[in-house]
Amino acid sequence: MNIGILVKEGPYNHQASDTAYMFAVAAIKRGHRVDAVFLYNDGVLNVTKLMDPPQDDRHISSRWAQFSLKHNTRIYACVVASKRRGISDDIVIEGADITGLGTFTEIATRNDRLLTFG
Amino acid sequence: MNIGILVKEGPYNHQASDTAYMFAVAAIKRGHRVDAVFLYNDGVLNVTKLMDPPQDDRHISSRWAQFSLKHNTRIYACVVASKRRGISDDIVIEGADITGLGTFTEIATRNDRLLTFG
Amino acid sequence: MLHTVNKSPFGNNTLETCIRFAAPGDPILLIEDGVYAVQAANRFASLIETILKTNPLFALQPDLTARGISMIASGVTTVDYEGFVELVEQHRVNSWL
Amino acid sequence: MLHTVNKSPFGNNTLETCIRFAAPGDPILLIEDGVYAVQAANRFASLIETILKTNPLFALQPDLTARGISMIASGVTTVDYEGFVELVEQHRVNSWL
Amino acid sequence: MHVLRHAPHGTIYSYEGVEMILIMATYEQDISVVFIGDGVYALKKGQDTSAIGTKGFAKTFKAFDGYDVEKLYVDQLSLEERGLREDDLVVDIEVVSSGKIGELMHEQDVIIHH
Amino acid sequence: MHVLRHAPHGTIYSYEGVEMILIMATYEQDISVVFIGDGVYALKKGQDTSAIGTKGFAKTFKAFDGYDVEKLYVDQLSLEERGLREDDLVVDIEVVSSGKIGELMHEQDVIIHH
Repeated sequence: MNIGILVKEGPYNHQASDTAYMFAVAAIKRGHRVDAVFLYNDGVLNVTKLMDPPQDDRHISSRWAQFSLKHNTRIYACVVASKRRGISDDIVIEGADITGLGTFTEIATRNDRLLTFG
Repeated sequence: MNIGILVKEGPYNHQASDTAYMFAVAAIKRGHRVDAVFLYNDGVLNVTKLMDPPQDDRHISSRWAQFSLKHNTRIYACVVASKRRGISDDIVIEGADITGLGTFTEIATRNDRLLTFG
Repeated sequence: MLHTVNKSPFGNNTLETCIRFAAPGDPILLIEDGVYAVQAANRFASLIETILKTNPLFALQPDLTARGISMIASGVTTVDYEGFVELVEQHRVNSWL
Repeated sequence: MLHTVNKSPFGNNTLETCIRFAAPGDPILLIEDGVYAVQAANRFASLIETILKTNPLFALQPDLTARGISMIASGVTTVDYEGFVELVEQHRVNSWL
Repeated sequence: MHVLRHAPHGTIYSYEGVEMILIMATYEQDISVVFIGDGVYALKKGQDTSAIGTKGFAKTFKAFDGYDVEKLYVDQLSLEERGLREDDLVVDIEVVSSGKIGELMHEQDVIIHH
Repeated sequence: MHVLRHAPHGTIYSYEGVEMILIMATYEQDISVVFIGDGVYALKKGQDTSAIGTKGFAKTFKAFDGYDVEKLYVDQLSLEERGLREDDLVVDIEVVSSGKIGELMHEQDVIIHH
């Protein structure tokens, strides 16, 4: 199966990004492809490379960057939502792009499933 | 009266920052002093200077920067909460500082009132 | 002590929780989505009536206007941001989130 | 169609809303704070019983473990993240937030 | 299908939901929009956000027609609980039962809650 | 007074609330902590977050004593609704009525909800 994921809440403050990640890992394990992760609302905050959590905690944006590289999954942040919240190309992790909702429309239509976490 | 304000949610996603701002303006109008605004949880996102909302919308971090300058109100973002969410000195507006919760302890104790918006 | 409530009573139990702990006579100020509680003839009409027997109830007019709420439960007082400040002058604050 | 619910039923009406719109037979999967609904002997015990008459109810084990919930309402099936994926293989998804 | 369930103004979910709907409509998606719970408040007539400083968007619903977003449904019970009637709303919209909305949901490939 | 009202793990409010409490305690503030609603779940025994990848903090409550944070109160009704009893909790804590918590609140200069 091809799977698209939509994340609507920010890192650490909500579990959404963690659940999306765990689900994505399990989907890969079961032989599926995670086509793309699209970030909306505060979800766009998941890809700032400036985040610097305590050492004994997970690093949410690095985790997505590694997942993207390993599984060829593109991470997209909505441009309008990003601009509101101060997410710009300069501070975005490798593997992620800031893009329009047209990209999300394609993700929602071309995949077998779309899951939302928020 | 001396007033301290605590903001616990991020800009645009929640009205908290708008209400805090409107309250602060009204408090000044009634002759009070707004000693400091402390940002916690996603509230720390209120002071990124990278935010770039649509032209016909309010610019939340600039608005706080101007308020800070005009009324000599210091804006503080909690350092641990900021690190988790990718807020660092490099991207913070004029008038705001990233600081520890010790600063908040002082704000909570030295003022006549503490209001929380979240 | 002034209590503020900023969540809609339909999706969230904040108002009901606040009431359970507020002392009789404590003013309660509804702000942001909290003001939906006092729209006339909604599901919370009788709860609002009950609250008013023991506690003065205020709603922030700018938030009512923003939401297009013009008919509100009788007995509820509306205030603007300066009225909010006046309430804060008179009371310490307990902001329920 | 698989419904997921991620909010605690105590603070938030998401589970009740989901049930109102789910078709009989649709599986419902509780995740994150949603799993608090199925802790045995809580206020929602009878609601859970009612749901189970028409809909299979699942709860995500990692979220139960994280929250220290070991006793759950009988009739509820626990799944891990791979079980979550299996449910998604079988059904389109309606994620209630 | 897009489902609006949050009240406007207190949080941005409905507003950014509407932004998403309008963009997706330009890509000629067959879009339906359902208003449930506090989401129905987004449709309330007479909203004026100028005094709270946020951006209003009730007028946007009137533009839906121009974007060919015509399948709008509002949940009857949600209106009733809030003491609202059809003519309290900014657009003509089909008021339907929970059962009908449930049926519509069942036909969808993709459902997004805002 | 700090009031914990959110469930742990689904959102960060209780966790960052506890971080705030511990720091404020080092400044020798006279601190009381009240658990209401879903906030009582933070105290549940046997929590293990390793499988969801987030940071647990239930053990932190055992450290409260060392920081002289000793005035802990849990709302009785909140426990009851959740089918929880005193010995389901990680620390010895005073279970009190809503009325008692209301009285304590009334004595406070500053109340922070998390």
